[in-house]
Amino acid sequence: MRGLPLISASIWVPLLGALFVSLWPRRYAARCGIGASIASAAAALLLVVAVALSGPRRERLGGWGAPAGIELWIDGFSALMIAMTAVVGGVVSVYALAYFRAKDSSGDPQRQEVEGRREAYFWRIWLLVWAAINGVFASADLFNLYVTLEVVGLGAVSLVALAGGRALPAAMRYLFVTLSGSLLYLLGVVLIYSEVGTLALFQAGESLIAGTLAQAALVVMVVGLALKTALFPLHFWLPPAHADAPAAVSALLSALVIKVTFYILVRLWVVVFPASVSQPVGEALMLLGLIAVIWGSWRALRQQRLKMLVAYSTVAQVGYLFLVFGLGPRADGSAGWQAGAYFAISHACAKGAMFLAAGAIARAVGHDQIEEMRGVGARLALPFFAFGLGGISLMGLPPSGGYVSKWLFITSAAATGDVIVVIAVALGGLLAAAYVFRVLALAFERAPREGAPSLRPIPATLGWSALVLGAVAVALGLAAGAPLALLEVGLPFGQSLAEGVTP
Amino acid sequence: MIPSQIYVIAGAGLVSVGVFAWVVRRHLVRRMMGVNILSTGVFMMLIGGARRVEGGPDGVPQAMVLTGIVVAVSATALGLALIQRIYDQRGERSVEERGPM
Amino acid sequence: MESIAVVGLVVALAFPLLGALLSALGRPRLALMVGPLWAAPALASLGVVGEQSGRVPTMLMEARFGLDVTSMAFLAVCAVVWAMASVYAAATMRDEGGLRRFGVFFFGAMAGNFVLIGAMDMISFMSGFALMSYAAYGLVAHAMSVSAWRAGRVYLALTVAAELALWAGAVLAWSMADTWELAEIRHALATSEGVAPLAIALIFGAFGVKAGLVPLHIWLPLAHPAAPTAASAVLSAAMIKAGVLGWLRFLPLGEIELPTLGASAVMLGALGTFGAVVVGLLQRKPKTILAYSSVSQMGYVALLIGIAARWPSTYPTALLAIVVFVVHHGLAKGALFLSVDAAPRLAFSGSTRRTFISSVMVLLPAVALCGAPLTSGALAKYALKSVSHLEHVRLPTALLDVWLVAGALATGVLMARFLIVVWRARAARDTETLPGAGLVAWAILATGSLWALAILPLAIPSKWFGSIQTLTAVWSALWPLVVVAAVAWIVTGTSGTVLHRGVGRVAPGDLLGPAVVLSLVLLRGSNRFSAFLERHWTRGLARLNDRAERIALRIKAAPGARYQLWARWLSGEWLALALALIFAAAIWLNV
Amino acid sequence: MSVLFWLPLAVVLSSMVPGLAIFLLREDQVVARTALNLLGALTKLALIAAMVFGVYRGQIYETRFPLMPGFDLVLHASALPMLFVVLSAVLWLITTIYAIGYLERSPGRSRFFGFFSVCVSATTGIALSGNLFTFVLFYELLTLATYPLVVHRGTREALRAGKIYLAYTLTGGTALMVAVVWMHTVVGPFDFTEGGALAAHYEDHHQALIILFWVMVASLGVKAALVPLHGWLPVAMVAPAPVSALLHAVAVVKAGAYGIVRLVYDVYGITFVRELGLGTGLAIWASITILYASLRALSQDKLKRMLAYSTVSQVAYIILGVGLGGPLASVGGIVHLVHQGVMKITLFFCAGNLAETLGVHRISQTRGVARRMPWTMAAFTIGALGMIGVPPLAGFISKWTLGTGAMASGSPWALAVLAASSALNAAYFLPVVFRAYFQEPLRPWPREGDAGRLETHLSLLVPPVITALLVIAMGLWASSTASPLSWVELIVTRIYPDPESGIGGL
Repeated sequence: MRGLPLISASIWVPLLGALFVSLWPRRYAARCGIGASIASAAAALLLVVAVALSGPRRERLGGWGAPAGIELWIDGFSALMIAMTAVVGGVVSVYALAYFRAKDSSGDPQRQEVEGRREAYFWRIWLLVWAAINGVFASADLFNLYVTLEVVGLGAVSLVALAGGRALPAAMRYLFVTLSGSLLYLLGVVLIYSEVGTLALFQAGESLIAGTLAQAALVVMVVGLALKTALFPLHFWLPPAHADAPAAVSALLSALVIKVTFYILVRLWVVVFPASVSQPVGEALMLLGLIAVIWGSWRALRQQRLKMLVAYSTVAQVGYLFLVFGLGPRADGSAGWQAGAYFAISHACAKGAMFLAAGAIARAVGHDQIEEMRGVGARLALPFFAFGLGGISLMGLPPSGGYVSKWLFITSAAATGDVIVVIAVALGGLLAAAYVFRVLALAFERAPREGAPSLRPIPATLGWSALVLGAVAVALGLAAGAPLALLEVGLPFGQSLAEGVTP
Repeated sequence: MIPSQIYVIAGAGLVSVGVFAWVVRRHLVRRMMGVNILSTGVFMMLIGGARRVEGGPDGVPQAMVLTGIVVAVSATALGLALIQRIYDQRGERSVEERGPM
Repeated sequence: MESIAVVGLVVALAFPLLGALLSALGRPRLALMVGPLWAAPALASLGVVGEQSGRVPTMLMEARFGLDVTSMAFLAVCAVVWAMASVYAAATMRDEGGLRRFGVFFFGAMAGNFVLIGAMDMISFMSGFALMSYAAYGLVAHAMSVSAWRAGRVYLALTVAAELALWAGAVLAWSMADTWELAEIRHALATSEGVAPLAIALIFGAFGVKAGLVPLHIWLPLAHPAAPTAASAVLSAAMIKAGVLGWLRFLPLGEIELPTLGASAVMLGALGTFGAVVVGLLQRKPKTILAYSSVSQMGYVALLIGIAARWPSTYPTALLAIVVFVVHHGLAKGALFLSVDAAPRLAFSGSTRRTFISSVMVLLPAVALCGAPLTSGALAKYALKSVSHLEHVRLPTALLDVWLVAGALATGVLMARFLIVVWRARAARDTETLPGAGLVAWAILATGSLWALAILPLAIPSKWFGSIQTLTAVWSALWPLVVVAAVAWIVTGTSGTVLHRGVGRVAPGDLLGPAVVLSLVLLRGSNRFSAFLERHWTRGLARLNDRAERIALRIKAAPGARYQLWARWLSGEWLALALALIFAAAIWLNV
Repeated sequence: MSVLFWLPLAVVLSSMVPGLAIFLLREDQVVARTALNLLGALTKLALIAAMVFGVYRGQIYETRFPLMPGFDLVLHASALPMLFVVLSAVLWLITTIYAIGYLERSPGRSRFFGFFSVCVSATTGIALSGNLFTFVLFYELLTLATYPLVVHRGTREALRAGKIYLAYTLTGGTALMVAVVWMHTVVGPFDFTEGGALAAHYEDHHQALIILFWVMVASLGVKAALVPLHGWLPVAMVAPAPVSALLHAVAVVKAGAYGIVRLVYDVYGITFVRELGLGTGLAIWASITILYASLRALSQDKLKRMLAYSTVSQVAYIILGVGLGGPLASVGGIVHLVHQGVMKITLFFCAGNLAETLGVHRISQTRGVARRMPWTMAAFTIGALGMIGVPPLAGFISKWTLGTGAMASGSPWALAVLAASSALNAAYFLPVVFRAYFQEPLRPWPREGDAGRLETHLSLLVPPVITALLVIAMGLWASSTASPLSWVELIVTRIYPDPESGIGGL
């Protein structure tokens, strides 16, 4: 098991898949696409199992050494992230299979041609993005992170643009944000390289000394990555982008893409930057996170469109993610970091389920306005139920992954006597309940006498895949032991790098 | 003022110009050019900041800049295609900001 | 006493519930007609069980049932009265619709009465007492007329108050005695420190309501006229006695000296005997007059209880006197109530022979009540006199003798008033004649005062029979009657103007007027308080909510989406409360 | 992994699995749904019977599997949990039969019965939970499962009631979770233990534990409907009758009260609670609830709202019993948990019958209804008299034990509170009985149900009669071994092991 190049496999398989899909004529794109996604999911899960069984793995691309060549490094944290991508990506692929296929059922050939092209492009770009995401989670090299990050960004922008119409300006704004974010990150890498002389993540971490240069690098990188993760003041681009994209794409964006930049930030915090430099910035990020939770939920409550509501809920949940930078370093042991990591994967499943369900509902009802959806509950039971399951995890109610992460958050905050964080986490849960139940109430409302809105038939797989993701979110609550054990492999958040397995 | 530091300062200047253009200008193509200037500035700083190694100039920054340029070019291509599509569909050259937050 | 006999006793006592079930299933008239059948097992158990008691392990809280001399007498008189009343009801009551409900409540009360007589522990006694009281409400409110409802409401209010007082007293008693056995309870209450006095007061008051003790008697004059004849007969003859039995079972008479209880009982008893008669004279309806006569007779019992409480050594004779009195009053009063309905029916039927029989049947219990010789009344009067003459009773015997004679005279006048009213009322009756069964039932009760005391196994001292042994004794018993007859004849002859003017000025349930006013004031006060509370509390909350809402509206006034209904959550007051709570806790922790 | 491990889990799942299966049924598969429902109920009862028998013989049933590092999901079956489990299982079977009849033709039944079963398994989970972590998990699951039942009718008013219900219970749930986490950080993980798990810790965290006690009591008080937090209960009466019968009279409200009972006995321990004087505070809060709710019930015209307020005051008896401390008062409080459940469910069944058959929702409409529905009104009267505390019914037994407990624990004022509240109960229950039996109906009934031979549908009539008979039986045979009273005595003797503590009198 040790010998097999599993890490590079998890990157190459989706890449080859993308290539394979683009070779075939458009008609077969969907079939090849689903085949490729299943293969890449299998490869990723194989890697995760290998890491779980035999500890962290390291591979050198092309056999070059650390300073020059590109290092791939997988420990518990990245394995968990790759597993998340595999699960959510796989289910969303199944969903996309039915979602794009059903689209071209309407008559005229011209529209069908456009739909066919859109479907083909989706599969190609999505598999490319998948490869890049796995690349980010695997790379232990600062510049390699930049490159893969850039690929993810460009892929995501084009996926958003697939929807056409009002998604184009959103995609444009998203493009600018992605480019400038990556470039700011690159600027940071430049500053670190000029200081340390190496790009390898772990070696840079050892030799980087706390100074003005390190601080400047950190600030620039944090601004760039926060911009790409849509933290509170810099979140203006996310709602239109995530809401106007096709349902499958918005699920991928909210669940996976924003987790990539979060992952990089965590790596920088734990490995690269010394505590003295990162501590004040961490506190600031935590404060922004708290505001994001309140502001995101408040805006979500006031939205008229279902997908906008879910998008703003992402803005709020991102706030939770950034709490980690304040709690992590302070809490003894890795309770804070664990909470953040676990929240990332449970949010991925929950938000994925909600966006898929919202897509199914929007597809059936024909529009996205919440007020006009009264009385459809009885006939769209499955999507609303999936939306509910996702909502439960978002609210942090048992038995869901959200509940476990909320429990971990409050434990770490209580350990350090951080009362404001405890209150914000609790209040965030209640606010989430406010907007989730506002949507769920539609499901229970009886149709008004003068005829409920007419529904278009939708393929069953839409509802069922949303339900599967929701079920995974709930399962994360019931079997929290295994993922948390996986997280401990290779001590990603080890206190001192010494006893961690350094390459 | 050894020559390499001049490049670094010039790079920093280009970066600030790029960011300014991106944030302030409304016309999409102008903003695209702003982002290009920004990337060029970063590369300039990268080269400027490269360490002097006894055997001649250090190779790693060179490789990074090459890759960076490739990435910047593909990003610009995507951006221009998008601008073209927006212009075709909506007839505007700029993307209005919708709502504060 | 092995448990099978005890269980047998319990089943016998609760047997009338079968009657209730039968009438619930739609055959009330049959159930009523067969009344004696339901009472028969209870009467049989008198002979079979005799003076024993035993525990029923699983029932209530280690229930204990059994009979002793007192309860055997009570059971006998109650069984007879209930049986005869049920036969009479079956014979005379027409009202088909309400009969089913009447049957259920009638037999429920009957079962409750029997159970409480046989109960030897607190909880079973209270269960029987509650069953009887609440079922009796059904009898009082049976007529579904406005006056019946009012009488029912007053009865219920006082019954609930009595139940609660009894419950509180029982709990206090239990906390002293730590057991349910009534014997030990009496023993435990026989002290003066701790909560004993309060417990005794509560228990005395609770049973006082049922026994018609003066200030608590106001429901009696209202309930009797409202209830149907058979029901009021039973109410007065059997159910009031439950109060007396309660006193005997719970209060530690004869164990220690209870000066306060004794004094108050004597005073209230005396007030009752005379006050009730005075008010009774001023009433129009015959049943109300009889009700007041019951109150006055119960006054005598209260007197006896008072003496026994004040001087413990007198307890044995006082107990015997009370039992005799209860039996006598039960049968006589039951017959009188039946006669109110039966006499006019019989007399109206024309033939002189029937009028003669009806007049005899009415006169006999009335005369017995006044203490005429050869009747149980005389015996009861002698019992009273002998108790008050016991050596260490330091009451002024002379005053007491005069009091007793005056009481007898007063009762006589009241009975005369009652006879006149019934006689005058006979012409007005247009109802059909009295069916045979009704006549038989009435007759048994009417003659009861003659044979009843003879057969009961009471060890009545021969001295009490003195009234018939010597001529002078006979005369001393007779002269009050003669005087009363003379007075009555004069009054009716000269159409007694003095009497008429007074009639009707005092409404039945004399003290009720002020009591109702007082309770209304209280009720309105509590309503106003709860309304104030409600208005203030909800208005306060509403104001808080509105202010928060206005703030939210102002924020939302900014351009943007239409005001969301759900956003009100954020302005809800409960979130603020939860926050404040946790915040305060946190600050405290960190301080 | 012997049966000792799997049985508690099986009991919880025995209603969850059929529930989830029912979700998948189509609306018209009535037979399948009824079969699943009844099958679930009966298997649950059978499993519980086996467990009761085992517990009685002293066996320890415990399901424990680690959910999070440091926190296990523990289902522990000792005497007190079994009491609540038996109560909820028996009443669930009866309410299912009632609900099948009640929702005869209404839409959304699969959804209803699905969530209904999930609710009961949540309640069983709450009952069997072995530590605070499991308790909070099932506590919040119960909120989630009851919301769809409250809004089942789908009218605008039901949704508003659902919103208010959520506002209260979710806030309570979150506050409870925060408090539990805070306690675990302060004191470290612990399980429910007989004498109280915090006995060792209370010196050094004195202040924190007091604050946490009141935050937890308040958050549990939301579900137990203590006065300022009871607002949701009368509003939630808009739910269909089976919901308000089982959930708002028994499962949900009892979950809160049961939580407080476990908090006082198994977390803090009665000695610690008495020493800090928390018990008296609890008793005072309960007394205020009892009197205030009874006063509010006086002025209600809607039958179910009156019953709701009466539930609020009756549940506070349990907390009064716990607050007074001492073996007798605890027995009174805990046994009232069972007695009140059965009595209140009878009253709600009857209210449901009146609403469903005759369309009678208000007390003013109940004039002369006894003539039209004699058996229902008979059951109602028994329930009402039980509530008032008339001997020999079940209500009297618990009121009696509470009263004597109050005296034994040296707070006679509680006796006055109990007497006053009994008077108030009589004041608002007896007029209904009086109107039904002794007044003629003025107008024809708003809705004339198709009575056929019986006064209403058989499955609507049988449950209230059964529970009414239960009320009588629990009162009349109170001292027999199988009665709730002796069962609770068994429980309390474990909590108060020292014999001199005056439990001998029972």
